[in-house]
Amino acid sequence: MNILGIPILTLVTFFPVAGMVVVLALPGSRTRAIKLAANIFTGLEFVATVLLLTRFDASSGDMQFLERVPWIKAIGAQYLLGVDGISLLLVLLTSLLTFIATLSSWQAVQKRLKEYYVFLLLLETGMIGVFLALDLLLFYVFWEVVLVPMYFLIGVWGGERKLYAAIKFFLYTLFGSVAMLVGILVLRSQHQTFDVLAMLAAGPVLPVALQSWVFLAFFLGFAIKVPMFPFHTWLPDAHVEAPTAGSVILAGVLLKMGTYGFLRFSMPLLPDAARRYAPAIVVLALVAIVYGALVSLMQKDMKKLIAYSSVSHMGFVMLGLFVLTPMAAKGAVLQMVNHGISTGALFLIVGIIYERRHTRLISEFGGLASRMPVYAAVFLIMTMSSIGLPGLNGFIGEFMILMGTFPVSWLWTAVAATGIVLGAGYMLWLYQRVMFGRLANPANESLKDLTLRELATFLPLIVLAFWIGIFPKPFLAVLDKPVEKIIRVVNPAHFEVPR
Amino acid sequence: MFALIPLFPLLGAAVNGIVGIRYFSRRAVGVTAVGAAGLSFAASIAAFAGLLRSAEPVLVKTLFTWVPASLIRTAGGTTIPFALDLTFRYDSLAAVMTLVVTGVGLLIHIYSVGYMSHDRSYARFFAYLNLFTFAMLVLVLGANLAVMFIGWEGVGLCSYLLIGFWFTKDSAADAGKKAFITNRVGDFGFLLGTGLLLFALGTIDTAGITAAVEGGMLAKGTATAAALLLFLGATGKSAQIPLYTWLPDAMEGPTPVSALIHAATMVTAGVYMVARLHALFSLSGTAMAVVALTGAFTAVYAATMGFVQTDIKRVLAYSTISQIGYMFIGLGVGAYAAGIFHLMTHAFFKSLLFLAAGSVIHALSGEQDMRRMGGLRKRIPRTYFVFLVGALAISGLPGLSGFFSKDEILASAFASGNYLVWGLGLAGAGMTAFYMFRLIFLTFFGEERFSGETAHHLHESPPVMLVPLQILALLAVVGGYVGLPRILGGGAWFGRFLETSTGAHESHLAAGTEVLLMAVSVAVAAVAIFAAWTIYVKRKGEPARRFTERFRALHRTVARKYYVDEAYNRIFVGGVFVAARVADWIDRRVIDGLVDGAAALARGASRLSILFDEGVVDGAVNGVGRVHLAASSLLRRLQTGFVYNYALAVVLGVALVITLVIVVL
Amino acid sequence: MIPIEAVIGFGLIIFTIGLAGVLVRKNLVIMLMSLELLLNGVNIILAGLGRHLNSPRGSIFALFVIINAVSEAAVGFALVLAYFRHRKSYDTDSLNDLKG
Amino acid sequence: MITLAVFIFFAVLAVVAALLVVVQKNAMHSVLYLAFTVLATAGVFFALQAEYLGAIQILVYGGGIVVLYIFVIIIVNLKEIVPERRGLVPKLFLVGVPVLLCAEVVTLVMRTGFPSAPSGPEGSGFREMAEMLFASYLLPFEAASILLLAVLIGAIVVARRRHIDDPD
Amino acid sequence: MTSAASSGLGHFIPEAVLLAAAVASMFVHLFAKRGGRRAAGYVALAGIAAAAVALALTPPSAETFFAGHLAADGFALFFKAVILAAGALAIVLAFRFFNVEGSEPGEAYYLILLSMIGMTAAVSATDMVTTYVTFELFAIPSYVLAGIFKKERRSAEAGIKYFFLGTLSSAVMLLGMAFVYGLTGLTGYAEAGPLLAGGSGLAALVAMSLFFVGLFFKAAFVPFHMWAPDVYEGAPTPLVVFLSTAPKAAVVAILVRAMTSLFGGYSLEWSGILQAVALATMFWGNLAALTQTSLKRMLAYSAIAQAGYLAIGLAAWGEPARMAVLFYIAVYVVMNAAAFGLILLVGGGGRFDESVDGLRGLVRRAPVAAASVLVVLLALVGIPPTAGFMGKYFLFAAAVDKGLVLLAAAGALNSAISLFYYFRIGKAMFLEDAVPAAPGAGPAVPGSVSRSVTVVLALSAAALLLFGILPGLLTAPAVSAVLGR
Repeated sequence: MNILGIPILTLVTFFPVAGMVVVLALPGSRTRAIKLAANIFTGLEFVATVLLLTRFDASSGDMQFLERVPWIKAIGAQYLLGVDGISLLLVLLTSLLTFIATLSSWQAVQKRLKEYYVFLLLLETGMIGVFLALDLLLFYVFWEVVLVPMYFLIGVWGGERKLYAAIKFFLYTLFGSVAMLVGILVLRSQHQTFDVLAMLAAGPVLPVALQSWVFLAFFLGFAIKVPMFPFHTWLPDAHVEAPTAGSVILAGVLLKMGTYGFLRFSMPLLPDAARRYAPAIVVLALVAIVYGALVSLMQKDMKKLIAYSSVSHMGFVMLGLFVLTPMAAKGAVLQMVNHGISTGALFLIVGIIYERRHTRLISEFGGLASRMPVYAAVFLIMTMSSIGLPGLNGFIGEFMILMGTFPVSWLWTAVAATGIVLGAGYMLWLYQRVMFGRLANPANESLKDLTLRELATFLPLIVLAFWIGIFPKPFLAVLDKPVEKIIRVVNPAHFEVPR
Repeated sequence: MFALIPLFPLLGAAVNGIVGIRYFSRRAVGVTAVGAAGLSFAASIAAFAGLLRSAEPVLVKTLFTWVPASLIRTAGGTTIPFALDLTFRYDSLAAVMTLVVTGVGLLIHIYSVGYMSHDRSYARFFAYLNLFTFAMLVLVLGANLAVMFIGWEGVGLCSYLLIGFWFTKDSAADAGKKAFITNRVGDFGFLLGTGLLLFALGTIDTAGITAAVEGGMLAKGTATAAALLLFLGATGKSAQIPLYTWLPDAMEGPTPVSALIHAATMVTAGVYMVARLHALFSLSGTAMAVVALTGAFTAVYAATMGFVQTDIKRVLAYSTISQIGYMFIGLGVGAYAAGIFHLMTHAFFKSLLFLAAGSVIHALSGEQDMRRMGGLRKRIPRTYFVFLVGALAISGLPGLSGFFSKDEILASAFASGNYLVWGLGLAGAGMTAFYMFRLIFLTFFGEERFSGETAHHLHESPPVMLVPLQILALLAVVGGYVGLPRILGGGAWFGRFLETSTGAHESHLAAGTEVLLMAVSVAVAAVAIFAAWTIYVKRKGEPARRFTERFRALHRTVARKYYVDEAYNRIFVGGVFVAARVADWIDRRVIDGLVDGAAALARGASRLSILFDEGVVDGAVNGVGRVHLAASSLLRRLQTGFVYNYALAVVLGVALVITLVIVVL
Repeated sequence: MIPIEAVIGFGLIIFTIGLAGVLVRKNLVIMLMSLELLLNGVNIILAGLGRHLNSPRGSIFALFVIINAVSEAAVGFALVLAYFRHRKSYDTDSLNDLKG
Repeated sequence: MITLAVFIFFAVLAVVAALLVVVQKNAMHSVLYLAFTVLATAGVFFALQAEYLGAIQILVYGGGIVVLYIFVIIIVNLKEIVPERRGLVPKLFLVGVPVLLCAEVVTLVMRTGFPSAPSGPEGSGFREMAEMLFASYLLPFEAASILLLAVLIGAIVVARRRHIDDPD
Repeated sequence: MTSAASSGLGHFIPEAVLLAAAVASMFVHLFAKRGGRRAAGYVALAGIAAAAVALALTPPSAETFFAGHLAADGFALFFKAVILAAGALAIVLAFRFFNVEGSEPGEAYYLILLSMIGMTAAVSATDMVTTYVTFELFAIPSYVLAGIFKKERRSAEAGIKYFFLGTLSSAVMLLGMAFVYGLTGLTGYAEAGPLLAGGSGLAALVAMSLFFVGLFFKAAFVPFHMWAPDVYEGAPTPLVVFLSTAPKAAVVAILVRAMTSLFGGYSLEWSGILQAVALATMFWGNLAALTQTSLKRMLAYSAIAQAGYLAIGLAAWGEPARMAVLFYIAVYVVMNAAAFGLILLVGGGGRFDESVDGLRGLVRRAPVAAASVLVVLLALVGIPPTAGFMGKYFLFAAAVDKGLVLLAAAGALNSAISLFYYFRIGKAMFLEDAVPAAPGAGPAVPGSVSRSVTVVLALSAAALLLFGILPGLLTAPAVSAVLGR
């Protein structure tokens, strides 16, 4: 099943580790070489993930490029990797955002470079592994591997309260993941395997009551990661303190791990429980949409604002997943990608002025548009992408989610749609306060516009934002079968032909 | 062919926005932008000609599949695949709209070359303007609600950008944001309406909706709900009650923008949308009544505010709101063609008025307050002339375009039997004539109230601005003849042309009644103009001043726009902020507090267990009688490393284990 | 014939006295002696059970316990002595250097 | 009957002596009572017909351990009387806990009682014991010898004033 | 009988080698002039290595030897390997420690060996008398080891505490053994077990409780743990490495043997006890560790908590659980040895410089050691891809398979709690900058991190990673040890 007999997925997963080894081998004094090596490796990794596309069969809903090696015989754990449309998109997003994050760190990171890139590369392996693993234990291993480098990225290269934020992030998410671990254990003891594919083939053998417990355990793990209201408070702290690249990856990829988990594991493996709890989760998602938007309005720190907007946006994704209709679910997956693009870009945008001014307080800025027109344009595009302007990526996802939700409940749709109004509110207000008005603060007088390197980091994101907005077909095409397959398991009633 | 129409402005916007902004000379920018608009207009004409020749009343062009098919479950209980194509549809309605948009747009582009010639961000302006044209064209050509929504939001974005074009001015930036967010509130309705239609019919293609509705597939209640939701979107975009407040503020933008976006095209998008979905609206009497009444009330209500404005552009802004109200009256009584007819004529004379006002402002070095104008008739006679033409057209002087379109609407309203609407419309007509002529008299008549400095620079606008004005003036005069009613010897060609897209609308009025109605409205307008002349020319505004003295509270209320802005700010913006503050508080204090509380709890438990380990047994033993000791020394006593209390713990543990085994298990 | 219950009861009483001694006393030497009492109590029980079951294993077990008691006494004394050199006291109240 | 009487005599003697061991203020006095206890216990062993055990008890305990105690106390001159300040209530508590534990064990164990000979009679005489010790229990015997080696080393290490080759 | 003993001797060459090494070490210590102490250490280390080789060459046997007193099954062999590893790690770390302390009690080396003989025999013991004697054989030297720095008051105090409480608890265990003997008339596990199960009820349960309490004490299960923080804090650090690991391994082996053969008929009851003990131990240990200021005390509590996870595996009877226990005990030894070893990194490695602050900025001074410690910490918390995770995972999985989901959940929760205090160390090493040397700081110059400590840490980290990524390397022998019996 591999391309030319090469275990391509293993290669894709562990290539960053090779980069990590190379960076480790370089002497710490050769900063340029370290930077270059890290950039080359993340760049090549992106190319490698794109190469996956060449042999990927978009018309199939099955897992592809399966790699299956026995791992721990004693408990039947396997090294099982596979990719379908959902994973593919997220892997591509991961490798792209990591590359961009690496690129954006060229100047932003000055101290302890070697460690920085080591952690960044390790992080990439963890994230890609999460999206590719089809063995629950293996999945868990990758899931946890992500925590440590992120902890250090926040803790070493973060802002003033980095220590607090780092440990809060670590503890909070660890609490979730150990709950998930218990869920995995129960699943395994029922199925006698970790193999997700085998579990799916076996069908829901768990009684509904047990499913509910496992679901709740998984829920804790995934919901904290998403983060769903009311488990979200680690996010603003982590985001605010993390370095730019950390925020980009955190928002762009890490949050998706949670929603991915719901879609890949909670829903198909525990369909009855998922159905049972779907309304409750939807309600939480709706609360998150409105609540996240409201709290965003009150933020004085740009990063914090965007962090809370993530809560709102991820609420949209959760809504899309748990109304259990194929359209909304597809929209949700696309929205994961969209959020990665637009929020990732927004964090980069904040990072750029933070790098120049060492503050992120909104009140410190104003009128930047006249000094930094290109920056203003990029910021505007990403703002519009974030608030779902048609023609840009955000719209497609939100539209599909709303349209997919309507048949289930008009009220949910209506509440979610208020999020769109509020979203425009806080984002435009942010944009106005930072970019518009008179250039009152003399510190901003000498601000430089984007350099070419900085522009280059944005370019792929802008292209993607337009591409997905205008011609999302290739993205949705790979999603179609796998998402529908999952929704069919969870919500067969949706597909029933009456009588 | 017609798919090319939006292409040119898009290219123009891209070229100017990406390359031109840095590398083009002013001339190159202008040529690019005007060229794009011109090519688009030419394409519109060609397409129009093609449509006239074509046997097919509707041309469809699918570019590509936008959102591939997903299964959705519809109200009928069936699960069907639903895909969204990026499709354009060209029919008579679209033809009219494209002609208006590109035609007026072209003129305004030309005008702007002159008007904006001194602005720093010349290329940016034209990029936005072209982008706007593109978005508007997508809106009118879009074959389904989603594609329409691209345009719908696109024009909103451009409006936002153009209102806030001079973004260093806080008021401009605020106005842009207000426009966008108010529109978003409307979008909320639009999206929900779209969702409802999709759920109910399984399609959001406009033709599909029309077909399904006419096929009786839609329950009346659903139709009402969908129509009202969509109409909420229309009120946002078209600045009707209750979402009109953004439009007067939008006058912060450059005047050509006001003319193109906030008079001629974008604000009529709501009208266009309702006309496009006429079948849906027609199905629901309630929705129709709401549309008509909203229009009628807006027409009068906005007109009252026109009475007291002193800013020349704001008068025109309220006038626009009022006139769009007229269009909705037409739509609401089923006379869709009449509504669109008025849309077209309004585009001519209102953009004329705005541009002329721009010319005035231009001449007075940016002065917009009518209290510092006056007597300009002689100073800038050409501008005065075209302005007068526009004012007469809007006031409904027989023979000018406004007369035909407005009368058709009023006649239809009368015919529909909704006399309240008709009455309001008639009142509005009179008020329109009054405030328009108040504007004219204040601006062009009487003594010169501007400063000498301004007078020194006073000059007539250059030809690049005047020529478009004159063309528009011509259109404002003759534009009505395409819809010349039968009673006046015309064939109502316009209505028949639109029948293919908006359906037939037969007036049941007797010829005599119709003539009588015309006469009444002309008379009302004439009286109003006369009144204005009396008050502002003959008596030099004295009665107005006295009226103001007498009814100070009333005047202030109207002048302050009935405090609606304040109320909205209090209730909605304030409400949201209160909610936001509460949410923020909850977030910091309650939710994060719980997290920190859990941590504190763990720490407390930790201290407790250490305390126990290090001698709470001893404490229990020795504690009696030692309570009087200070807490710290007690703590010291407790933290002993004695052997015996550990030994005691062991013994207790043994007892515990045995008890556990015997009793519990 | 000696009833087994009596022997076990007796052994347990000695055991308990030893236990109480370890708990109550603060004198390290006396605590050491109490430990000896503990082991003595168990030995009594073992011997009694050996007699009761007519089996030599009880005595054998008890023999090993005595060997152990000797070992403990020796090491215990050594530790007490070492400690005494620091404290010049075998009072457990002074044994509180190791605390939180 | 006589053995029972002998048993009771020695048992009472042992309990009283044991109690006195625990309650003495002076460690030296305790040692003397400990000697009493040990000897009384030996008497009990004799009554239980565990003559070998009784002999060992007298030799090892009486001749070894008790003498060791006396020697140590004299050698290091530990005649200090430790003042044991402890209130009555804590004392009662500290005594009560082991007593209650003992009571619990007694009641529970006695409820089932001990079966007479679950594994079959093997004989409990000196001869059987010696045979079994060297046949079956050779290994723990060897282990005990290593234990004594360890104790020897350990006691020397700790009790000696300084390490063999410490400079000071 | 003698023939049985001689034929069985072939299976116990490791013990013999250890004994020989102990004697050799002692003679080297006594008769070599200068450097004799260190030489004794090397001899001891060589002896352990030789014993390890002998162990590797010893085939498991299903028989028991010495009249049914010792087993030489895979189970015992596994534990012996673990104990050898613990001893070796302790001795290597001791080199460094004694250097810094400027005092080297050479007796420690052969006392460790003697204690190890007791342990290796105890894990094989299948008879109560043997268990008792070997138990004392490893316990008594350990009291001495705790107090071996007799000039240091804290060490002496630790020794005496350990002695009194250990003796007390072993007496309790002995009482339990006496009752078992009374109920069966026998002392061998395999023979007595069936008789015990034959309806003796309450008395057997009391006997079992008393028996286990002695073992719980040695394993420092809550509520028998109180000695542990004091003793670990007072005892010399490298010896704590030994005292906190090897005895626990031995005790677990004894427990497993007793539970499966002697008290096999009471699995419900002992599972109940161990569930309670596991819960109490995990929560108590972790919570108490949370706010400790002394690094050593914190790690002591952490060692207690780690033992709590083991109790989960013991509570979940059955072969997967036993496999999990074996896996975890091996991992536990490595983790804890490294954890206490990291104390030697504090400042210059001085004994009582024990606050976490001493580790600040370590990554700058000693990146390899810091990275290794990070891996160890992750393993202690139970984060993949370390063996610590796999070990916990197996334990929890075994519990879940037996329906003890809540117990597993509590374990998982605890591993999350433990993150907080473990990562105080990680934080100090990686996120904080070194504090400028305080006046009156230890003699060691910051920047000199002992190579031997680094080697031990790096090896531990490598092992933890290896067994975390490829746990099959360790599960295979563990499985065969469990099933091969």
